[in-house]
Amino acid sequence: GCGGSDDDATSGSSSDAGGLIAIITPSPDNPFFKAEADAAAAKAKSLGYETSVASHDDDPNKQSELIDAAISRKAKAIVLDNAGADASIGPVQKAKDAGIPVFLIDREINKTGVATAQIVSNNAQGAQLAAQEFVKGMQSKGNYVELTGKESDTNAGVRSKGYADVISQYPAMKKVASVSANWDQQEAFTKMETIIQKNKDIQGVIAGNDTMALGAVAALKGAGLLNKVVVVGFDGSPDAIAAIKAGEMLATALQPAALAAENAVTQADKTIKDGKSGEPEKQSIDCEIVTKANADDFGVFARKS
Amino acid sequence: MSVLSASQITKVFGGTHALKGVDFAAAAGRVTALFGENGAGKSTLMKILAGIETPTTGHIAVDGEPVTFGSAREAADLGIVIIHQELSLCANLSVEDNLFLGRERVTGAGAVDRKTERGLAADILRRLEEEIDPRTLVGELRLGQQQLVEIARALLQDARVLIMDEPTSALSEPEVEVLFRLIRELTADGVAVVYISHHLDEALSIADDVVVLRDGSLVATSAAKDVDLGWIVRQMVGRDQDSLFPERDTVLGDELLSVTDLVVPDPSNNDRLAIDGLTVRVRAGEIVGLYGLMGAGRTELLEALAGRIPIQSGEVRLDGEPLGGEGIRDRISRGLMLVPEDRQRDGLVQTMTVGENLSLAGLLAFAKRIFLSRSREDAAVQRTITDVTVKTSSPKSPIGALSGGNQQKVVIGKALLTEPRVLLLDEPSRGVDVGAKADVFALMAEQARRGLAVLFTTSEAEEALHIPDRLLVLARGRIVGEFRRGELTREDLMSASGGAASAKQTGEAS
Amino acid sequence: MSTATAQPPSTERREAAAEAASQAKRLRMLDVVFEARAFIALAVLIIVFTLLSDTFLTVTNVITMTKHVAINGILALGMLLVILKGGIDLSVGSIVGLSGVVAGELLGGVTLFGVIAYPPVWVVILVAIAVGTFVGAINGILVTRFNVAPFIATLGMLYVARGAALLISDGETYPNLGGDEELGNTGFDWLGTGKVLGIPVSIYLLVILAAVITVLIRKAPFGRWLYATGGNERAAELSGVPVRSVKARVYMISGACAALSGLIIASELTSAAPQAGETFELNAIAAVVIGGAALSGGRGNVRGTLVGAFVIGFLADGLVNLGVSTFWQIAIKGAVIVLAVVLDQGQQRFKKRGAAAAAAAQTAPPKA
Amino acid sequence: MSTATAQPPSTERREAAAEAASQAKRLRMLDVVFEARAFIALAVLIIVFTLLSDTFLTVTNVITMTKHVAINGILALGMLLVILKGGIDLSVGSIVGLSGVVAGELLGGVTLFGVIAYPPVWVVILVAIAVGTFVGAINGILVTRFNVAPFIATLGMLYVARGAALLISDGETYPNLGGDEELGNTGFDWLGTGKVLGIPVSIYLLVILAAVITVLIRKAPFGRWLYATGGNERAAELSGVPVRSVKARVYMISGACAALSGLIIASELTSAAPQAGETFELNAIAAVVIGGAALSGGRGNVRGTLVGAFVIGFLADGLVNLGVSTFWQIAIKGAVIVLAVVLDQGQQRFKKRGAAAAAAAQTAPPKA
Ligand SMILES: Nc1ncnc2c1ncn2[C@@H]1O[C@H](COP(=O)(O)OP(=O)(O)OP(=O)(O)O)[C@@H](O)[C@H]1O
Ligand SMILES: Nc1ncnc2c1ncn2[C@@H]1O[C@H](COP(=O)(O)OP(=O)(O)OP(=O)(O)O)[C@@H](O)[C@H]1O
Ligand SMILES: O[C@@H]1[C@H](O)[C@H](O)CO[C@H]1O
Ligand SMILES: [Mg+2]
Ligand SMILES: [Mg+2]
Repeated sequence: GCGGSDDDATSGSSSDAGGLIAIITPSPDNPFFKAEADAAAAKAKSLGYETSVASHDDDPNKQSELIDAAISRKAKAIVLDNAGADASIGPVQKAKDAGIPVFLIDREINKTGVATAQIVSNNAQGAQLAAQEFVKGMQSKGNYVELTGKESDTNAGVRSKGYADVISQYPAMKKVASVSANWDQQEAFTKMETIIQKNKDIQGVIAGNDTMALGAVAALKGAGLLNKVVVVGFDGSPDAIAAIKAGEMLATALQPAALAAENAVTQADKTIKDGKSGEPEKQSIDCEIVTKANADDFGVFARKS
Repeated sequence: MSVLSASQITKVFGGTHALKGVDFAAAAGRVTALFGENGAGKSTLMKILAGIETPTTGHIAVDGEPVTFGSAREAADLGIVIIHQELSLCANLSVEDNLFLGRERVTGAGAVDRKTERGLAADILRRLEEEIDPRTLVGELRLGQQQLVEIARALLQDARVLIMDEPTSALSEPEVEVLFRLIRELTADGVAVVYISHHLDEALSIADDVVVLRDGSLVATSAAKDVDLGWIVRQMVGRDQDSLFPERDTVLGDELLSVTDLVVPDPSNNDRLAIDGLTVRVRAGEIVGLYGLMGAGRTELLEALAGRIPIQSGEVRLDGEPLGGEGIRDRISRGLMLVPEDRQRDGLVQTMTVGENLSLAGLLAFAKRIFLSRSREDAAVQRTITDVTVKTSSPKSPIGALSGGNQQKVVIGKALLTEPRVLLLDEPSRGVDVGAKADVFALMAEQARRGLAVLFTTSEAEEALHIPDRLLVLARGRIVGEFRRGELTREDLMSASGGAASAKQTGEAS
Repeated sequence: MSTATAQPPSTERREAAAEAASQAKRLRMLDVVFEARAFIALAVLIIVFTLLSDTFLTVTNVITMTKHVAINGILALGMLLVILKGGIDLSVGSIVGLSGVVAGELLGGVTLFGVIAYPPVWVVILVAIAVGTFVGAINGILVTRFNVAPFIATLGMLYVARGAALLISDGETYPNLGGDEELGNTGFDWLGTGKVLGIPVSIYLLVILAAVITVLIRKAPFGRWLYATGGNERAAELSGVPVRSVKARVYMISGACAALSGLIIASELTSAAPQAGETFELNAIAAVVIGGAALSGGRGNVRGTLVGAFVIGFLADGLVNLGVSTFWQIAIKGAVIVLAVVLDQGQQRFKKRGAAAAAAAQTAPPKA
Repeated sequence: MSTATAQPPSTERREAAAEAASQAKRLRMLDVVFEARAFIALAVLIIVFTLLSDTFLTVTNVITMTKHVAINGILALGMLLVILKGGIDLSVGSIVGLSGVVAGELLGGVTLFGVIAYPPVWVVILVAIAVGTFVGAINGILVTRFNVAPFIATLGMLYVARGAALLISDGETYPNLGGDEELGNTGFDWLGTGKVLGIPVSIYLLVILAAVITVLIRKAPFGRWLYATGGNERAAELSGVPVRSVKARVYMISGACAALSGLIIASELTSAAPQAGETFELNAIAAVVIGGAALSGGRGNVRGTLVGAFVIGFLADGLVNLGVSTFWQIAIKGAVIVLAVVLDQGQQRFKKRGAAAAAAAQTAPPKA
């Protein structure tokens, strides 16, 4: 064959005894991913690993190249919040073929048996909680708008479906518009402003994540509608929690992002040392609903300890 | 005494010694004419005097005081103004914008004072007897008018020294007369004028003093009244003007090109006809000249024949076969090729070598299936370089390294390499020095001798009188006179071209 | 229109000139119609959307859409100057992100000698704009001193400025830019959310900027220099136009405009993301070109650019209003850009004919 | 080198010429050093990364990095042709996405008269490349027939092609492009994941394409026509160069290259996302320009472009390998682009001096 000799892999190329864990996430402009990456890196360091943190910016090709780089560097494990449920299968397989276990967090891929673990929030359960809170806030009636996430992310669909499952039980609730804002704050802002022009008579906005919810809040505020409209998001980002405390948002479903990331690293450590993680591939962690009543109990994507 | 003087000026561009220790002076109230071949260093010397280039060594003095110019601006502030050889106008701006560009008249509020500017612009154009609305875009003016705007701009600057580098290359004879009258007015006011032109007779007629440069060195100075054209040419080229117009015997063959009732719309203005019912025949071995004033339609005629601009009606036959909608390419392959008027713009690819330029039009002749045969190409290029006497160290030299005359020979060589039967040349001697001119005419004669039909245009009466076997005078897109060599005089020529044009004009308007 | 005639022309000449002049006039009138091309495109858009949606042509919706237009419009005005001089500025989108980040950083307090100081909002705004201007200045230096092609210089700065924004913010979004009463740095949100007489502040900013730039390029010598530099740089230089400084300045102005745009976005969202403004440069360029400017320089104006920005903005919002899918929006936008420019080519060809007729009207016939 | 002199030169002339010629030679040698500038940049990168990381210069890593380079390299080769003719192609990134989508759609089966047919992989590949070529052809038509500036024409197509990709796929990613044994359409993944002699197929594709394009532009008349068109379109036209067809063809080739790149990506990922290839055009342009080509046309070559692609690719991968943050990567990339071009400017100026010296060597002194 070609390339470095195999014993390289055991001796390790870095000075760190534990070797390298590569952490790859979407862009940290969404604090959710930042929290994930930080938590994973901190945990890995505490376990004696060297880490590399990189962002694929939701570009599958870049993700593929980052995984190649991790393979080249003979990483011991990869912790990945992926760039697309279908587009990530190949690259994850590639890592697996190179003998590197991959631990997916936050987002699933559409295939099992490739990644060692897929640790995701229980999006369906979280969506149910959020939708229930939303319905309550709207007093089971009125017009609302839904902002959905990136199509390539299964979470977007799961959450949207979870919302619909709950809300459809209330015939007095009417969805007047539904657009994708690609998880993006500014896009949500602009689109919400335009939608408001068309539908002045709205009482609620439910968004697939908090960055979009915050974009909607800014637009509603500008239109002077914020006091009449309830906004619900998903993620439990610190900014959203601040907005909840300020009465600008009603609720958000908090994903324990830090926990998922830490679990991923712990299982990676175990896999590196024992050859298996001892956990099933698909794991889900329940979400928690954050409202004004309990907002003080939460920190950065986690319940305060 | 001299307002502006320069001593021991040297200028080196990379490895080129453009000027080698030249002394020069311009006296108040006098016209100093500067002569020299292409590349002799005339423009370079003037650019140094006008602060555009800095001399490598040497000194400049104004009113006897030594000066150094940091920029053209500083020279202009001392009253040294230059009209550039190349037009330097902004086609996208109006005449008045151009006239005051860089020296705006401003109001107290700092805004451009359009009213004042427009008034001044109208005044200066009136003095030049050119009735142009100052708001017209310069790009909409014909070349001669643009050159007048360039002159007007210099006149607006209250120059003490006015340098004119080829100011008349695009002007008609009457326009030159107006300009000369203005120059006389300026010198009467004490302005020093430096005048450069390849129209030697014209320059000599306005000159008080004569200075000749050759290959970057000063070779002669004299009072204009003491010298004649022959002397100037001898000083310029270092030999007699013997073979500029070679003697030759014409052997006429078959009719190769026949143009009947050709009508060509002006491509820049479809409502005007550039060529208006023109009939011409050229036979093998024959050289036919086209003479006319600027805008007579010569360029359009040749471009239409070459396939660059569309014709409206009429018939063109090449070797008896009619030409229809063929493009430039097909016409070249059928043996018709144009050497364009503006070699920088239309003739040469500056990013390519001498050899690549030469073989460009005839490239397919060297293609074996889809590949080029380098050896055949190189051989043909080498042969052409020798045939047209291009002076170059190697076919691989960048084309920009050649002098203007040699570049022109490359453009002609490129055409010859396609083995044409009919050769069209638009102003082949424009901007080319005396020596290269002689070479170009010799080439044309040689091609005719080999049985080509040659059709060329010229704006120079001397050439029109001596080169062609037959001369056609064009005005407003029509032939207004036809003469055999030796049949006509300079005066005939002038009255044929100008007179016919104005007669035509009158006829149309009434 | 007065014609400056020196001597009374002869009768025939006058007649011929008059005839040609009248023809030129006819053509010039048609030309005005064509000049209104971008306007027509805009009008068509408005009519179509109004027919299809009864919430399109309402006062509030128009105000909202105009507010959206303002962001791209301000970028486009800076871009116009760069394009007029024959350049291009690909870095504006990144400057949008960078200026927001700078504002976010400053509003969060600056630590000086161990003490955290909270600069007032006007200082924050000035510094952010200064940073944008500075990036523009680097573009200018690269173009004028190092002779780097504008496309490449500003492409490089597209990455450098974006990298800087990400590094300063560590990739994170600055939240809560509303400021704090106690720290005396409130008011930043006014820029993006404030209203005067019911009209958002950013619309005023657009209008003011458009007016300033119009005056700058039509009344001040700078404007003439700019058009000259774009039309024929060499000629401008030989005429004593300070070409380098003109070029450098347009990049600086463009950078400043981009920074202002970035501030408005950050203020609107009361948060600043380092990724803000990605690909905005394309919209700005498209607005300028739809507005009739030539990428080769020397041709274009403020009015056209504004109309171009409105075309792009109203198109996007109108399609959202109609509920047209994002995908169609993208494709339609591309088609509109190309179409607008194809129309413009038609106009230019037309203009030439008019111009030629005009030239004929004033050409003195050969004096025999 | 033989000198074609009409008349035998005199002794003094010969001496002067010899002196000047030797100077020109010295300058030309230095010139070669400079010509290697992009190579030097690449060498410096490789040395630095090798010193800093012991996993950089391993055979497998170099192969992996080269595989990454292939994607941008293939785009860049198409872009080179467009830039040589003095144009630019902003639509390539969108074509990357579109060709993947087309492949995904076809591999999923085409319904003809109610029957689902599964075209074999080679048909899929040909159709996808044909679609890329078709988009290029539209670019070409816009540029040659409608006189739209290349920047704008291809900007429009950037949106149109992206919109098309999104519409065809409905925004979704095509999964499982591996095909199905039963349907006889397996093998698509070979393009991106297959290896021959341990080397990925895409690297062979890059090498073959580079060879074909080198031959095309150096041996075939087309190449000479291309350089001539880029150097001076008017002169080329008057010399009988089929300028329009040359121009149209380069856009088509560029479109085809982009489609090939898109196929490789889709094959590598065995899935095709309509968003694939966003902003790839910038990397391709950067590679060509770092490789010494002039955006104004007529100057550039395949070797330089390849080196440019390697500089960009190795830089990105090397920084990732070192664990440098994405943010620094972005900023450094911008700096490298600018730096490479600033160096190139230096080289050009130098070259000019060389040319002037060469000219001096051959300038005939007055014939006394
Ligand atoms: N900027 C430059 N760089 C290099 N060489 C130059 C430059 N300008 C002029 N030269 C060279 O200097 C020499 C003198 O050129 P110059 O333009 O002064 O000649 P000229 O007498 O004005 O010729 P012409 O009659 O053609 O206008 C020529 O060999 C020319 O190639
Ligand atoms: N009376 C006129 N009115 C408007 N435009 C004119 C007029 N006469 C000539 N022109 C323009 O001037 C340009 C030069 O004319 P043309 O090429 O026909 O003349 P020419 O005889 O070849 O002269 P030259 O080549 O010396 O300029 C053309 O573009 C033509 O459109
Ligand atoms: O779950 C995450 C978060 O909700 C984020 O806000 C967007 O991407 C999703 O995958
Ligand atoms: Mg000169
Ligand atoms: Mg002519």
